[in-house]
Amino acid sequence: MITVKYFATLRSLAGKDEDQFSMGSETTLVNLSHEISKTIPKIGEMILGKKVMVSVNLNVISLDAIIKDGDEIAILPPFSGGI
Amino acid sequence: MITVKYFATLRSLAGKDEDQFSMGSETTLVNLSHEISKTIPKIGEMILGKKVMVSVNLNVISLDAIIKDGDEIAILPPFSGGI
Amino acid sequence: MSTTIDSNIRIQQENFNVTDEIEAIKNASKNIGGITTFLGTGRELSKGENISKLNFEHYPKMAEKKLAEIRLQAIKEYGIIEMIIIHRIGEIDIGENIVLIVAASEHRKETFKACEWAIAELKRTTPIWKRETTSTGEVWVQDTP
Amino acid sequence: MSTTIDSNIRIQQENFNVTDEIEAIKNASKNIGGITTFLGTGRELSKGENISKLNFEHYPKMAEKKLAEIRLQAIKEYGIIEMIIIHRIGEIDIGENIVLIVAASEHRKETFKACEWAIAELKRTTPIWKRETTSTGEVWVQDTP
Repeated sequence: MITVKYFATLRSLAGKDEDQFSMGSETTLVNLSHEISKTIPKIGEMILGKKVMVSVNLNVISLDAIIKDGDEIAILPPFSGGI
Repeated sequence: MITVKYFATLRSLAGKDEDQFSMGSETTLVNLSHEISKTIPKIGEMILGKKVMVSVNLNVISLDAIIKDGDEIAILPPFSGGI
Repeated sequence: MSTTIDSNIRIQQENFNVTDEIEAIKNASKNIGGITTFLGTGRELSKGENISKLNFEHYPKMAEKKLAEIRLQAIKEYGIIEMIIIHRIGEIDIGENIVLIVAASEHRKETFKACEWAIAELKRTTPIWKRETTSTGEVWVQDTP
Repeated sequence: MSTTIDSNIRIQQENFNVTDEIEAIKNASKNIGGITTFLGTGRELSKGENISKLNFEHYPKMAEKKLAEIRLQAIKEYGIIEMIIIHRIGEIDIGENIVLIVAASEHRKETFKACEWAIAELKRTTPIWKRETTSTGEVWVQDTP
Protein backbone atom coordinates (compact mmCIF):
# COMPACT_ATOMS: atom_id res chain seq x y z
CA MET A 1 0.00 0.00 0.00
CA ILE A 2 1.06 3.58 -0.67
CA THR A 3 -0.02 6.27 1.82
CA VAL A 4 -0.89 9.70 0.38
CA LYS A 5 -1.13 12.67 2.77
CA TYR A 6 -3.00 15.88 1.99
CA PHE A 7 -2.12 19.20 3.65
CA ALA A 8 -3.72 22.61 4.11
CA THR A 9 -5.99 23.58 1.19
CA LEU A 10 -5.58 20.11 -0.36
CA ARG A 11 -6.93 18.46 2.76
CA SER A 12 -10.05 20.65 2.46
CA LEU A 13 -10.28 19.66 -1.21
CA ALA A 14 -9.83 15.93 -0.50
CA GLY A 15 -12.08 16.04 2.54
CA LYS A 16 -9.62 13.81 4.38
CA ASP A 17 -6.09 13.73 5.85
CA GLU A 18 -4.83 10.78 3.85
CA ASP A 19 -5.59 7.99 1.38
CA GLN A 20 -4.27 4.50 0.79
CA PHE A 21 -3.61 3.17 -2.72
CA SER A 22 -2.70 -0.33 -3.82
CA MET A 23 -0.46 0.06 -6.89
CA GLY A 24 1.64 -3.12 -6.91
CA SER A 25 5.29 -3.16 -5.81
CA GLU A 26 6.41 -0.22 -8.01
CA THR A 27 4.74 2.60 -9.91
CA THR A 28 5.37 6.20 -10.99
CA LEU A 29 4.03 9.48 -9.64
CA VAL A 30 2.22 9.96 -12.97
CA ASN A 31 0.35 6.66 -12.49
CA LEU A 32 -0.47 7.52 -8.90
CA SER A 33 -1.82 10.93 -10.02
CA HIS A 34 -4.19 9.19 -12.44
CA GLU A 35 -5.36 6.95 -9.60
CA ILE A 36 -5.95 9.98 -7.33
CA SER A 37 -7.86 11.70 -10.17
CA LYS A 38 -10.47 8.92 -10.13
CA THR A 39 -11.83 10.23 -6.82
CA ILE A 40 -10.36 13.78 -6.58
CA PRO A 41 -9.77 14.99 -10.18
CA LYS A 42 -8.55 18.43 -9.11
CA ILE A 43 -5.66 17.07 -7.01
CA GLY A 44 -4.55 14.76 -9.83
CA GLU A 45 -4.57 17.74 -12.20
CA MET A 46 -2.58 19.89 -9.77
CA ILE A 47 0.15 17.25 -9.48
CA LEU A 48 0.41 16.68 -13.26
CA GLY A 49 0.24 20.47 -13.86
CA LYS A 50 3.03 20.97 -11.27
CA LYS A 51 0.88 23.35 -9.23
CA VAL A 52 1.89 21.47 -6.09
CA MET A 53 5.03 19.70 -4.90
CA VAL A 54 5.12 16.05 -3.99
CA SER A 55 7.39 14.35 -1.48
CA VAL A 56 8.18 10.69 -1.05
CA ASN A 57 9.45 9.69 2.38
CA LEU A 58 10.08 13.41 3.21
CA ASN A 59 12.04 14.20 0.01
CA VAL A 60 10.60 16.30 -2.81
CA ILE A 61 10.40 14.29 -6.03
CA SER A 62 9.77 14.89 -9.74
CA LEU A 63 6.90 13.51 -11.86
CA ASP A 64 8.95 10.63 -13.31
CA ALA A 65 10.02 9.36 -9.90
CA ILE A 66 9.44 5.70 -9.04
CA ILE A 67 7.19 5.04 -6.03
CA LYS A 68 7.42 1.78 -4.10
CA ASP A 69 4.96 -0.13 -1.98
CA GLY A 70 5.13 1.20 1.60
CA ASP A 71 6.20 4.74 0.60
CA GLU A 72 4.70 7.80 2.28
CA ILE A 73 3.68 10.35 -0.35
CA ALA A 74 2.63 13.89 0.56
CA ILE A 75 0.93 16.42 -1.71
CA LEU A 76 2.28 19.82 -0.71
CA PRO A 77 0.54 23.07 -1.70
CA PRO A 78 2.75 26.20 -1.84
CA PHE A 79 4.31 26.81 1.57
CA SER A 80 3.32 29.87 3.62
CA GLY A 81 5.31 29.54 6.83
CA GLY A 82 7.37 32.31 8.33
CA ILE A 83 5.38 35.53 8.32
CA MET B 1 36.05 80.75 29.14
CA ILE B 2 36.10 77.77 26.80
CA THR B 3 35.70 74.30 28.32
CA VAL B 4 37.70 71.46 26.73
CA LYS B 5 36.74 67.87 27.57
CA TYR B 6 39.06 64.88 27.13
CA PHE B 7 37.74 61.34 26.63
CA ALA B 8 39.11 57.80 26.82
CA THR B 9 42.81 57.58 25.87
CA LEU B 10 43.04 61.39 25.67
CA ARG B 11 41.92 61.72 29.28
CA SER B 12 44.77 59.38 30.28
CA LEU B 13 47.12 61.50 28.18
CA ALA B 14 45.88 64.81 29.64
CA GLY B 15 45.71 63.40 33.14
CA LYS B 16 42.38 65.19 33.64
CA ASP B 17 38.75 65.21 32.50
CA GLU B 18 38.67 68.79 31.29
CA ASP B 19 40.47 72.12 30.93
CA GLN B 20 39.39 75.76 30.86
CA PHE B 21 40.95 78.25 28.41
CA SER B 22 40.50 82.01 28.23
CA MET B 23 40.75 82.96 24.53
CA GLY B 24 38.74 86.17 24.26
CA SER B 25 35.25 86.27 22.79
CA GLU B 26 36.14 84.40 19.57
CA THR B 27 38.96 82.20 18.31
CA THR B 28 39.59 79.28 15.94
CA LEU B 29 40.16 75.58 16.64
CA VAL B 30 43.70 76.02 15.27
CA ASN B 31 44.46 78.71 17.87
CA LEU B 32 42.92 76.61 20.64
CA SER B 33 45.07 73.64 19.56
CA HIS B 34 48.23 75.76 19.92
CA GLU B 35 47.06 76.78 23.39
CA ILE B 36 46.45 73.13 24.37
CA SER B 37 49.91 72.22 22.98
CA LYS B 38 51.59 74.47 25.57
CA THR B 39 50.72 71.98 28.31
CA ILE B 40 49.85 68.77 26.38
CA PRO B 41 51.78 68.92 23.07
CA LYS B 42 50.59 65.49 21.91
CA ILE B 43 46.90 66.43 22.03
CA GLY B 44 47.53 69.67 20.11
CA GLU B 45 49.40 67.65 17.47
CA MET B 46 46.60 65.08 17.22
CA ILE B 47 43.99 67.80 16.59
CA LEU B 48 46.10 69.59 13.95
CA GLY B 49 47.04 66.23 12.37
CA LYS B 50 43.35 65.25 12.29
CA LYS B 51 44.01 62.08 14.29
CA VAL B 52 41.04 62.94 16.50
CA MET B 53 37.67 64.59 15.94
CA VAL B 54 36.60 67.72 17.76
CA SER B 55 33.06 68.75 18.68
CA VAL B 56 31.74 72.13 19.70
CA ASN B 57 28.47 72.07 21.65
CA LEU B 58 27.94 68.40 20.61
CA ASN B 59 28.53 68.96 16.86
CA VAL B 60 31.66 67.75 15.08
CA ILE B 61 33.59 70.70 13.59
CA SER B 62 36.47 71.26 11.18
CA LEU B 63 39.84 72.89 11.95
CA ASP B 64 38.83 76.32 10.61
CA ALA B 65 35.70 76.50 12.77
CA ILE B 66 35.17 79.59 14.95
CA ILE B 67 34.94 78.93 18.68
CA LYS B 68 33.14 81.36 21.00
CA ASP B 69 33.47 82.14 24.68
CA GLY B 70 31.24 79.73 26.65
CA ASP B 71 31.48 76.88 24.09
CA GLU B 72 31.97 73.29 25.20
CA ILE B 73 34.71 71.65 23.12
CA ALA B 74 35.37 67.89 23.25
CA ILE B 75 38.41 66.09 21.88
CA LEU B 76 37.17 62.75 20.59
CA PRO B 77 39.52 59.85 19.92
CA PRO B 78 38.31 57.24 17.38
CA PHE B 79 35.04 55.72 18.61
CA SER B 80 34.90 52.08 19.66
CA GLY B 81 31.31 51.57 20.77
CA GLY B 82 29.10 48.74 19.61
CA ILE B 83 31.07 45.51 19.74
CA MET C 1 25.85 23.27 28.39
CA SER C 2 25.02 21.21 25.37
CA THR C 3 23.47 22.61 22.23
CA THR C 4 21.85 19.72 20.44
CA ILE C 5 19.99 19.85 17.15
CA ASP C 6 16.86 18.95 19.10
CA SER C 7 16.85 22.14 21.12
CA ASN C 8 18.08 24.34 18.25
CA ILE C 9 15.30 23.28 15.86
CA ARG C 10 11.78 23.35 17.23
CA ILE C 11 8.23 23.35 15.91
CA GLN C 12 5.90 23.93 18.82
CA GLN C 13 2.49 25.27 19.83
CA GLU C 14 3.64 27.20 22.89
CA ASN C 15 5.25 30.63 22.72
CA PHE C 16 9.03 31.07 23.08
CA ASN C 17 11.05 33.66 25.00
CA VAL C 18 13.61 35.51 22.86
CA THR C 19 15.87 36.32 25.83
CA ASP C 20 15.97 32.65 26.85
CA GLU C 21 16.93 31.59 23.32
CA ILE C 22 19.66 34.25 23.14
CA GLU C 23 21.08 33.14 26.48
CA ALA C 24 20.99 29.52 25.23
CA ILE C 25 22.90 30.38 22.05
CA LYS C 26 25.53 32.31 24.04
CA ASN C 27 26.46 29.00 25.68
CA ALA C 28 27.74 27.72 22.33
CA SER C 29 30.96 29.78 22.62
CA LYS C 30 32.66 32.50 24.67
CA ASN C 31 33.71 34.03 21.38
CA ILE C 32 30.26 35.18 20.32
CA GLY C 33 30.31 38.94 19.74
CA GLY C 34 27.26 39.40 17.52
CA ILE C 35 23.78 37.87 17.63
CA THR C 36 21.20 38.72 14.98
CA THR C 37 17.62 37.69 15.60
CA PHE C 38 14.65 37.70 13.28
CA LEU C 39 11.20 37.49 14.84
CA GLY C 40 8.07 37.15 12.71
CA THR C 41 4.82 38.26 14.33
CA GLY C 42 1.14 38.17 13.38
CA ARG C 43 0.11 41.32 11.47
CA GLU C 44 -3.41 42.68 11.54
CA LEU C 45 -3.50 43.58 7.84
CA SER C 46 -2.86 41.27 4.90
CA LYS C 47 -3.53 42.51 1.35
CA GLY C 48 -5.88 45.14 2.71
CA GLU C 49 -7.96 42.66 4.73
CA ASN C 50 -8.25 42.70 8.50
CA ILE C 51 -6.97 39.49 10.05
CA SER C 52 -8.40 38.39 13.38
CA LYS C 53 -6.48 35.14 13.80
CA LEU C 54 -3.81 32.95 12.21
CA ASN C 55 -3.41 29.20 12.17
CA PHE C 56 -0.25 27.34 11.19
CA GLU C 57 -0.04 23.68 10.19
CA HIS C 58 3.09 21.68 9.33
CA TYR C 59 4.05 18.32 7.86
CA PRO C 60 5.61 16.64 10.91
CA LYS C 61 9.10 15.17 10.45
CA MET C 62 9.59 16.80 7.02
CA ALA C 63 9.33 20.36 8.44
CA GLU C 64 11.78 19.56 11.25
CA LYS C 65 14.11 17.93 8.71
CA LYS C 66 14.08 21.06 6.53
CA LEU C 67 14.79 23.36 9.50
CA ALA C 68 17.71 21.15 10.54
CA GLU C 69 19.08 21.37 6.98
CA ILE C 70 18.74 25.17 6.99
CA ARG C 71 20.58 25.41 10.32
CA LEU C 72 23.48 23.22 9.14
CA GLN C 73 23.79 25.01 5.81
CA ALA C 74 23.75 28.44 7.52
CA ILE C 75 26.54 27.40 9.90
CA LYS C 76 28.60 25.95 7.06
CA GLU C 77 28.09 28.55 4.33
CA TYR C 78 28.13 31.73 6.43
CA GLY C 79 30.70 30.51 8.96
CA ILE C 80 28.54 31.37 11.96
CA ILE C 81 28.96 29.65 15.33
CA GLU C 82 25.36 28.59 15.99
CA MET C 83 21.75 29.02 14.83
CA ILE C 84 18.40 28.41 16.53
CA ILE C 85 15.16 28.13 14.53
CA ILE C 86 11.73 27.92 16.16
CA HIS C 87 8.35 27.98 14.37
CA ARG C 88 5.03 27.93 16.16
CA ILE C 89 1.99 26.00 14.93
CA GLY C 90 -1.69 26.12 15.85
CA GLU C 91 -3.70 29.23 16.61
CA ILE C 92 -1.83 32.54 16.78
CA ASP C 93 -3.30 35.94 17.63
CA ILE C 94 -2.36 39.32 16.16
CA GLY C 95 0.89 40.58 17.68
CA GLU C 96 1.96 37.12 18.82
CA ASN C 97 5.29 35.50 17.94
CA ILE C 98 5.28 33.12 14.94
CA VAL C 99 8.87 32.36 14.00
CA LEU C 100 12.30 33.01 15.51
CA ILE C 101 15.73 32.71 13.93
CA VAL C 102 18.83 33.45 16.02
CA ALA C 103 22.29 33.58 14.38
CA ALA C 104 25.40 33.95 16.55
CA SER C 105 28.99 34.49 15.50
CA GLU C 106 32.22 36.31 16.34
CA HIS C 107 31.39 39.29 14.14
CA ARG C 108 28.13 40.83 13.05
CA LYS C 109 28.23 40.76 9.24
CA GLU C 110 27.80 37.01 8.82
CA THR C 111 25.00 36.89 11.40
CA PHE C 112 22.88 39.35 9.38
CA LYS C 113 23.49 37.42 6.16
CA ALA C 114 22.81 34.01 7.72
CA CYS C 115 19.64 35.18 9.48
CA GLU C 116 18.21 36.84 6.36
CA TRP C 117 19.03 33.81 4.22
CA ALA C 118 17.53 31.37 6.76
CA ILE C 119 14.11 33.06 6.96
CA ALA C 120 13.89 33.24 3.15
CA GLU C 121 14.93 29.58 2.89
CA LEU C 122 12.41 28.57 5.56
CA LYS C 123 9.60 30.20 3.57
CA ARG C 124 10.82 28.53 0.37
CA THR C 125 11.48 24.97 1.51
CA THR C 126 9.71 24.17 4.78
CA PRO C 127 6.27 22.49 4.66
CA ILE C 128 4.35 24.91 6.88
CA TRP C 129 1.03 26.48 5.87
CA LYS C 130 -0.82 29.54 7.16
CA ARG C 131 -4.60 29.94 7.43
CA GLU C 132 -5.93 33.45 7.92
CA THR C 133 -9.25 34.18 9.61
CA THR C 134 -10.96 37.38 8.45
CA SER C 135 -14.48 38.74 8.88
CA THR C 136 -15.44 36.89 5.68
CA GLY C 137 -14.11 33.48 6.71
CA GLU C 138 -10.96 31.36 6.71
CA VAL C 139 -8.46 31.07 3.84
CA TRP C 140 -5.28 29.10 3.34
CA VAL C 141 -2.57 31.51 2.21
CA GLN C 142 -1.35 30.40 -1.21
CA ASP C 143 1.38 32.82 -2.12
CA THR C 144 4.14 34.13 0.09
CA PRO C 145 5.20 37.67 -0.74
CA MET D 1 1.24 52.66 25.20
CA SER D 2 3.47 55.53 24.23
CA THR D 3 6.81 55.10 22.53
CA THR D 4 8.80 58.22 23.27
CA ILE D 5 12.29 58.98 22.05
CA ASP D 6 13.40 58.77 25.68
CA SER D 7 12.54 55.12 26.02
CA ASN D 8 13.68 54.20 22.51
CA ILE D 9 17.19 55.63 22.93
CA ARG D 10 19.05 54.68 26.08
CA ILE D 11 22.60 54.68 27.38
CA GLN D 12 22.64 52.87 30.69
CA GLN D 13 24.79 50.85 33.08
CA GLU D 14 22.21 48.17 33.87
CA ASN D 15 21.50 45.24 31.60
CA PHE D 16 18.44 45.16 29.33
CA ASN D 17 16.00 42.35 28.54
CA VAL D 18 15.60 41.65 24.80
CA THR D 19 12.10 40.18 25.19
CA ASP D 20 10.93 43.30 27.08
CA GLU D 21 12.28 45.59 24.34
CA ILE D 22 10.63 43.49 21.61
CA GLU D 23 7.29 43.59 23.45
CA ALA D 24 7.70 47.36 23.83
CA ILE D 25 8.34 47.87 20.10
CA LYS D 26 5.31 45.72 19.21
CA ASN D 27 3.15 48.39 20.89
CA ALA D 28 4.12 50.87 18.16
CA SER D 29 1.71 49.24 15.65
CA LYS D 30 -0.55 46.22 15.11
CA ASN D 31 0.90 46.02 11.63
CA ILE D 32 4.36 44.88 12.67
CA GLY D 33 5.17 41.57 10.97
CA GLY D 34 8.96 41.50 11.17
CA ILE D 35 11.37 42.46 13.95
CA THR D 36 15.12 42.25 13.42
CA THR D 37 17.35 42.55 16.46
CA PHE D 38 21.11 42.96 16.69
CA LEU D 39 22.74 42.19 20.03
CA GLY D 40 26.43 42.85 20.61
CA THR D 41 28.05 40.85 23.41
CA GLY D 42 31.46 40.79 25.09
CA ARG D 43 33.85 38.38 23.36
CA GLU D 44 36.67 36.62 25.17
CA LEU D 45 39.17 36.99 22.33
CA SER D 46 40.25 40.22 20.65
CA LYS D 47 43.14 40.17 18.16
CA GLY D 48 44.38 36.95 19.71
CA GLU D 49 44.42 38.33 23.26
CA ASN D 50 42.29 37.01 26.07
CA ILE D 51 39.93 39.66 27.43
CA SER D 52 38.81 39.39 31.04
CA LYS D 53 36.66 42.53 31.22
CA LEU D 54 35.35 45.44 29.14
CA ASN D 55 34.59 49.01 30.11
CA PHE D 56 32.56 51.47 28.07
CA GLU D 57 32.58 55.24 28.45
CA HIS D 58 30.47 57.79 26.56
CA TYR D 59 30.24 61.53 26.03
CA PRO D 60 26.91 62.26 27.75
CA LYS D 61 24.36 64.23 25.73
CA MET D 62 26.32 63.92 22.46
CA ALA D 63 26.08 60.09 22.45
CA GLU D 64 22.33 60.21 23.14
CA LYS D 65 21.92 62.86 20.43
CA LYS D 66 23.71 60.67 17.88
CA LEU D 67 21.59 57.62 18.75
CA ALA D 68 18.41 59.69 18.39
CA GLU D 69 19.64 60.86 14.94
CA ILE D 70 20.36 57.26 13.90
CA ARG D 71 16.87 56.15 15.00
CA LEU D 72 15.12 58.95 13.09
CA GLN D 73 17.21 58.44 9.95
CA ALA D 74 16.59 54.65 10.03
CA ILE D 75 12.82 55.18 10.30
CA LYS D 76 12.84 57.73 7.49
CA GLU D 77 15.28 56.14 5.04
CA TYR D 78 14.31 52.49 5.42
CA GLY D 79 10.59 53.10 5.98
CA ILE D 80 10.47 51.02 9.16
CA ILE D 81 7.83 51.56 11.84
CA GLU D 82 10.03 51.87 14.92
CA MET D 83 13.59 51.42 16.23
CA ILE D 84 15.01 51.01 19.74
CA ILE D 85 18.73 51.54 20.46
CA ILE D 86 20.31 50.75 23.83
CA HIS D 87 24.04 50.87 24.68
CA ARG D 88 25.46 49.93 28.06
CA ILE D 89 28.34 51.75 29.73
CA GLY D 90 30.60 50.89 32.64
CA GLU D 91 32.05 47.47 33.40
CA ILE D 92 30.90 44.55 31.25
CA ASP D 93 31.93 40.91 31.63
CA ILE D 94 32.54 38.36 28.87
CA GLY D 95 29.24 37.08 27.46
CA GLU D 96 27.28 40.06 28.77
CA ASN D 97 25.08 42.28 26.59
CA ILE D 98 26.68 45.50 25.29
CA VAL D 99 24.42 46.98 22.62
CA LEU D 100 20.92 46.29 21.31
CA ILE D 101 19.23 47.52 18.14
CA VAL D 102 15.63 46.53 17.41
CA ALA D 103 14.02 47.38 14.06
CA ALA D 104 10.31 46.69 13.49
CA SER D 105 8.28 46.98 10.31
CA GLU D 106 5.51 45.39 8.27
CA HIS D 107 7.90 43.25 6.24
CA ARG D 108 11.26 41.77 7.00
CA LYS D 109 13.57 43.13 4.29
CA GLU D 110 13.72 46.71 5.52
CA THR D 111 14.23 45.62 9.14
CA PHE D 112 17.42 43.73 8.23
CA LYS D 113 18.74 46.70 6.23
CA ALA D 114 17.86 49.27 8.90
CA CYS D 115 19.33 47.20 11.72
CA GLU D 116 22.60 46.50 9.88
CA TRP D 117 22.94 50.16 8.89
CA ALA D 118 22.19 51.39 12.43
CA ILE D 119 24.91 49.32 14.15
CA ALA D 120 27.50 50.41 11.54
CA GLU D 121 26.41 54.04 11.94
CA LEU D 122 26.54 53.78 15.73
CA LYS D 123 30.14 52.56 15.55
CA ARG D 124 31.02 55.34 13.11
CA THR D 125 29.35 58.38 14.69
CA THR D 126 28.55 57.79 18.36
CA PRO D 127 31.07 58.98 20.98
CA ILE D 128 31.45 55.75 22.96
CA TRP D 129 34.80 54.19 23.80
CA LYS D 130 35.81 50.69 24.86
CA ARG D 131 38.59 49.75 27.27
CA GLU D 132 39.74 46.13 27.29
CA THR D 133 41.32 44.48 30.31
CA THR D 134 43.75 41.66 29.51
CA SER D 135 46.35 39.81 31.57
CA THR D 136 48.87 42.49 30.56
CA GLY D 137 46.78 45.51 31.57
CA GLU D 138 44.11 47.88 30.30
CA VAL D 139 43.95 49.41 26.82
CA TRP D 140 41.58 51.80 25.10
CA VAL D 141 40.51 50.27 21.81
CA GLN D 142 41.59 52.60 19.00
CA ASP D 143 40.37 50.97 15.86
CA THR D 144 37.04 49.32 15.20
CA PRO D 145 37.23 46.42 12.76
